[in-house]
Amino acid sequence: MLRIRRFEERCVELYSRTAIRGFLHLGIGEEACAVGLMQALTPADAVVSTYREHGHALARGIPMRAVLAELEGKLEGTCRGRGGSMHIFDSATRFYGGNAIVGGGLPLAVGLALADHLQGRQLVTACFFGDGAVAEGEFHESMNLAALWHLPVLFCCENNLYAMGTALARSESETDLTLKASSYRVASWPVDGMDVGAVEDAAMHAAEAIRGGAGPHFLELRTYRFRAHSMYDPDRYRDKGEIEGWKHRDPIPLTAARLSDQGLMSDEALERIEADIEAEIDDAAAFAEAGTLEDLADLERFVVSEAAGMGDG
Amino acid sequence: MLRIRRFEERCVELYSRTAIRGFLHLGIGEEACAVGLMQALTPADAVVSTYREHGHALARGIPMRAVLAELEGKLEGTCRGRGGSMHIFDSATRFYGGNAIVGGGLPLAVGLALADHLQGRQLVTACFFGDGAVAEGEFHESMNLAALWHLPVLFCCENNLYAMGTALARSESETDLTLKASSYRVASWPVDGMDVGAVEDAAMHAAEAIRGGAGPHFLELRTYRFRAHSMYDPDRYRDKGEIEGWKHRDPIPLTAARLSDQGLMSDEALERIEADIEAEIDDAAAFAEAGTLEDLADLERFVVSEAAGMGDG
Amino acid sequence: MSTITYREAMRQALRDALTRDERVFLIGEDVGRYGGCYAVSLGLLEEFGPERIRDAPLSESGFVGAGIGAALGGLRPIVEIMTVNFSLLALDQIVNNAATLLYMSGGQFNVPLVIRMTTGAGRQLAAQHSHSLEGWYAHVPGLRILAPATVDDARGMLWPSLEDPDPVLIFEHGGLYSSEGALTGTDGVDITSAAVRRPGNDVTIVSYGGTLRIALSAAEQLRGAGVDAEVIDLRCLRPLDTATILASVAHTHRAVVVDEGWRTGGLSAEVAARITEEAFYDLDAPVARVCSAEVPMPYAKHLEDAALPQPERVVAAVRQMGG
Amino acid sequence: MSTITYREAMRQALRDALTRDERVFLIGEDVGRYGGCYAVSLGLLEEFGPERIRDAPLSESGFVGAGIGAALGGLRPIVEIMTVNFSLLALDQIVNNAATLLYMSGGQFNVPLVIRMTTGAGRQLAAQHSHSLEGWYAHVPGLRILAPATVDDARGMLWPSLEDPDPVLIFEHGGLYSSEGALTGTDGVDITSAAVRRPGNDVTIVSYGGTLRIALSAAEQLRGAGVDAEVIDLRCLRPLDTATILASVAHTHRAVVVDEGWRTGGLSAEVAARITEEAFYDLDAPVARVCSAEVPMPYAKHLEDAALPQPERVVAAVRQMGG
Ligand SMILES: Cc1ncc(C[n+]2csc(CCOP(=O)(O)OP(=O)(O)O)c2C)c(N)n1
Ligand SMILES: Cc1ncc(C[n+]2csc(CCOP(=O)(O)OP(=O)(O)O)c2C)c(N)n1
Ligand SMILES: [Mg+2]
Ligand SMILES: [Mg+2]
Repeated sequence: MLRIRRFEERCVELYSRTAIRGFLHLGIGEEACAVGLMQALTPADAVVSTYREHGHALARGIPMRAVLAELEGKLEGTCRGRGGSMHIFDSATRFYGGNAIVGGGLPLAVGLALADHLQGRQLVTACFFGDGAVAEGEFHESMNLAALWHLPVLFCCENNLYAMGTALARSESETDLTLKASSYRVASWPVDGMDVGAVEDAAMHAAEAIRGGAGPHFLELRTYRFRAHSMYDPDRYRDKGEIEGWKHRDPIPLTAARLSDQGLMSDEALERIEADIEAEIDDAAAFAEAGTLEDLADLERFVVSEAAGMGDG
Repeated sequence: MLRIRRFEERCVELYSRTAIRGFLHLGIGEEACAVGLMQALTPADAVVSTYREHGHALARGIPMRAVLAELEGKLEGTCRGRGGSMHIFDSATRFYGGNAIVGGGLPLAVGLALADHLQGRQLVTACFFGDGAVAEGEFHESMNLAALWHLPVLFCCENNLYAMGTALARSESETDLTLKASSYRVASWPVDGMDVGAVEDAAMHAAEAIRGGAGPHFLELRTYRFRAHSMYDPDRYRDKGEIEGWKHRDPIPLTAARLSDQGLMSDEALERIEADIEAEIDDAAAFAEAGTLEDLADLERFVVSEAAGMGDG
Repeated sequence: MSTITYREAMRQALRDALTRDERVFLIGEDVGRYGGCYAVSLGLLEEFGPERIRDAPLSESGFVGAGIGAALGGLRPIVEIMTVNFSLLALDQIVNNAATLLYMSGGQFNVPLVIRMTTGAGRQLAAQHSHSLEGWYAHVPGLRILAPATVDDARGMLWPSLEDPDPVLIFEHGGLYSSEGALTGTDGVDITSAAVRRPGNDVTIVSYGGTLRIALSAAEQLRGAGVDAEVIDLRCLRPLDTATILASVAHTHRAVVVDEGWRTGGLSAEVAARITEEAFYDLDAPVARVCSAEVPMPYAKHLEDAALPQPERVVAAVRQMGG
Repeated sequence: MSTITYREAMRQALRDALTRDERVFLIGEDVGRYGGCYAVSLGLLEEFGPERIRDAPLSESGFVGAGIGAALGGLRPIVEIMTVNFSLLALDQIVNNAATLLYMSGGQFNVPLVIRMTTGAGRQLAAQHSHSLEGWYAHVPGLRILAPATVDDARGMLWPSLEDPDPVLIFEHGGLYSSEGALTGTDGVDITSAAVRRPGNDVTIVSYGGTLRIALSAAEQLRGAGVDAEVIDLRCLRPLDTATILASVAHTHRAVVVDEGWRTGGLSAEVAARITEEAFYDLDAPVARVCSAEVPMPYAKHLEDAALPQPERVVAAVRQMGG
């Protein structure tokens, strides 16, 4: 979690230095969701994410160098600089993006799970989305399809209580999202998304059930974003007190305190971890900065597959 | 109900004589839904319907002549022959179609109710749709909007157990549709859609609550269509026994029997009604047949409003 | 050489693909139990079972997106959208995922997906069931758009589409299913080029899908009047085979495009613009367009007929250009 | 004469409309509490309250359809779709209901609705957030499509759009919001015709919305090279004001269309086709098109710049036609 937090903090710096551009959505405050969830997945499982996906990408094991190079639009990035912050993809870890259409990834997850199901693979597709996405028709269609066909999808709703400036209560007539899941006969439970252990336990439990053939599961990860929606957002719609209140539940100090209480981590160890992380980030930043730009002649590459050789346009 | 039944039986004849063309969807077996429901509406209320809407149109009070002329593509039809069977509209009765996109009418109903709400009118918008429409994203979005904004929509789901050839259980993971409605905090209850009295009671109850400001309501009208989905449908997907079973619950003989048991209708009276209906249908058929065709020069009329005078294309 | 309906040709193509490749499956509304809205997949459920002939609930965005995901997951889905009219509900998935994932992922994730749908008007189905929107799809980079107009193409286009590593959309004109033709082969056909369906010298009539019949009928009428028309069937609407069109125009010096879509901003505009860009000095007259009237399609037959391109209107357009 | 941003001009237009007509209300994602994704509606919630500045959940089809229904019910809704990219989710409602109800109902139900949305690329938002799909909407009979390119149009187009009894879509280019200009009036402007933004004699450059700046900048560069370009701003993309374009071409004999949409099947094809159809014998060269590269928009700046129309590409196109 600390690694993700520090990485995103560096992103803010890089954004103000204009090394990163476009939309940048940070998951600061929500790291426990990404980290806890990924514990339950095997390398062969699949992940579908959103535009707020740095944490998911790093926790899934995509090299930080490639992620940062992508954010800086470099050829060495995960997507050769074509995707940017909202579109990180990685075939090695079966990370299917990075989707900037709210709700747009949900049907993909259903299909990935269908492919596993039809090919007899005992895999899980974890699909992240926000509380805002629940209002979209694609949420509804995807929940129903997954449930109807008993597909191995783990729906991971990161409920941070806001969709941009719209609070959940102004977006949903029923704000208990687990009840919604139940209406599709999808097993669901709420999870403290600020507690990495709780997320891990719930994800393990759900993933196991899914692998055992119990069909889709839905986790409502109750969390909060400490920063604005994106770098453009002046964050006028939230009470400062509300934000401060949630900061008492910041998963990083909470986890650090727990580990040190249990005697599992000394101050020294923490310092060492901080130092290691800083070194990794420095290395990634240097790598990204030294990265090259895609040749302009390759602008039209990958509109269609190269194997096809049939061209487009 | 008998009037609707006989009307649609005549439609079948007219279809085989090619006076009616295109898609023709009959509500034979489902008449109690239309008739019962309309009892609860005032003339100022609004109705949004589907492509299976002859019954709704007639029960709402649109003249049979205009409906039949529309089905025959005549200028004297409700829509000058531009709409046909799937698109009956009538401003006099606030009948907003006739929609051939499954689920496409639901957001319209939300908007009509919003207009009433914002203009302080105590009206109800009744919105018909089938069990199949429940799987569409637009159902989900519309239910949420109506509930979130406490709008006066009466959602009338005609659950005839099939969407074309797809049985409800192969279309919904949760087949109790009232539970779905509850997940939006929409008050809902199931109704015997073959019992016109039950439909009327439920509709009255719901409409009253809606007028009183209780927000949207959802009625699951459990019904059945005795005939195929459309004139093109060979009806291969249903068991003949199932159809026969439901025919025992045909709302027309049931109602007739009840009325005669209660001494409210003699055989003679029934015969007279049959004769009156036949006369009305004959008259409508003659009217439609004698109808004229829109002038070809008017093909492009009503693409934009005439008042606008700004043209299109 | 056997005669066969277009519907049966499509069905053979489906059966063949399902037999040849275990990864192929068909998904869509009423493709199974009902046998397909236009009876194309009739009998396939019994043959291949419900896992591979998968009935989907009414949720176009959901099951089209699921098809994309399944393609990413290693399968070769054939998604049937009942008609192009309902494809609007799935357009976001097609444009923002299917067409885009390969590029956006820097070449990592291709989407080997086939989407089939019925298109077109002519059966009095009125405004919401009569669209011809294949021109919209032909606007989108990353998609291949096919329009089989003959039984050979109905039979032969599916397999090469499944072999294409990228998404292919096949538009089947609803008025063609019951048409019959001679099937000359069962192998895959070329899905990259247009075909000259009738050679001629005096004018080029460009058509595709449902308008090929109209073009051929117009050509017959023109023959009676001493005009020898060449008829082109585009077959592949994206990428457009401009070379075949230009070769014809270089020869005839005149062209009419026949398109059932609305005229403004339709595929006909692109074909006309391309011809003009590339063959301006070959042209003896501006390229003409015969399209649908710019109205939501009316139900009444006489109005629908008047709204749709007809052979007579093609003939008139040719005569007007002095061809 | 005051100078004002495009954003502020739109906001004034909204405020004015909300003040003038009680039936007007604004609905969309984050139009209220957040102040609008592009801060256009900032402050309006405080001024007009949550009933008239209505935040909608993420459900584009739902709230656009609700806007259509509200228009049927006697109101004058202004629906904001955050960006054109998300409008695909509402396309069915726009095409099959808003554009169609009047015709389908035989003239009974008009839909007095305004839909506003941001369009265009240029801010490194990548493939799913950079579409220019107004050309698609301009294909649909029954819709009026506007593209304000100046602060006067941003300020003046909304009110006449609300007075139009039929649906009007307003496309605001995201790159324009912070641009400044002199506001010459606050009355409604004409929403039916194109404007000549720079008179000239040697070549006609047709542009609209976000490409007007590019056209004007190209015209400046051309002036240095002794070419006197006339720049047209289409303003209304449907119905197209063909007369203004033709009058210009009759005079200059050459035309380039600059469009941020993809080239194949885009609005540029229609403009080129119309010019050629109507002014074939006036033209000294085929109409040229400068459009976006046919790729999903890449994130990296150098790639995005290369994909988008630039003044230099317009200049090159003009020079190539010997203009
Ligand atoms: C279909 C669609 N509509 C609108 C947007 C603009 N938008 C981007 S993020 C966002 C809020 C999403 O909220 P939520 O799903 O809760 O995710 P969070 O940002 O809180 O992680 C909105 C409205 C979009 N990207 N896609
Ligand atoms: C969006 C959309 N998808 C598919 C269709 C084709 N279609 C027409 S009716 C129908 C079944 C609808 O079933 P249901 O909602 O239960 O209504 P019913 O016909 O039973 O009255 C289908 C699939 C359509 N018209 N619209
Ligand atoms: Mg959120
Ligand atoms: Mg049904």
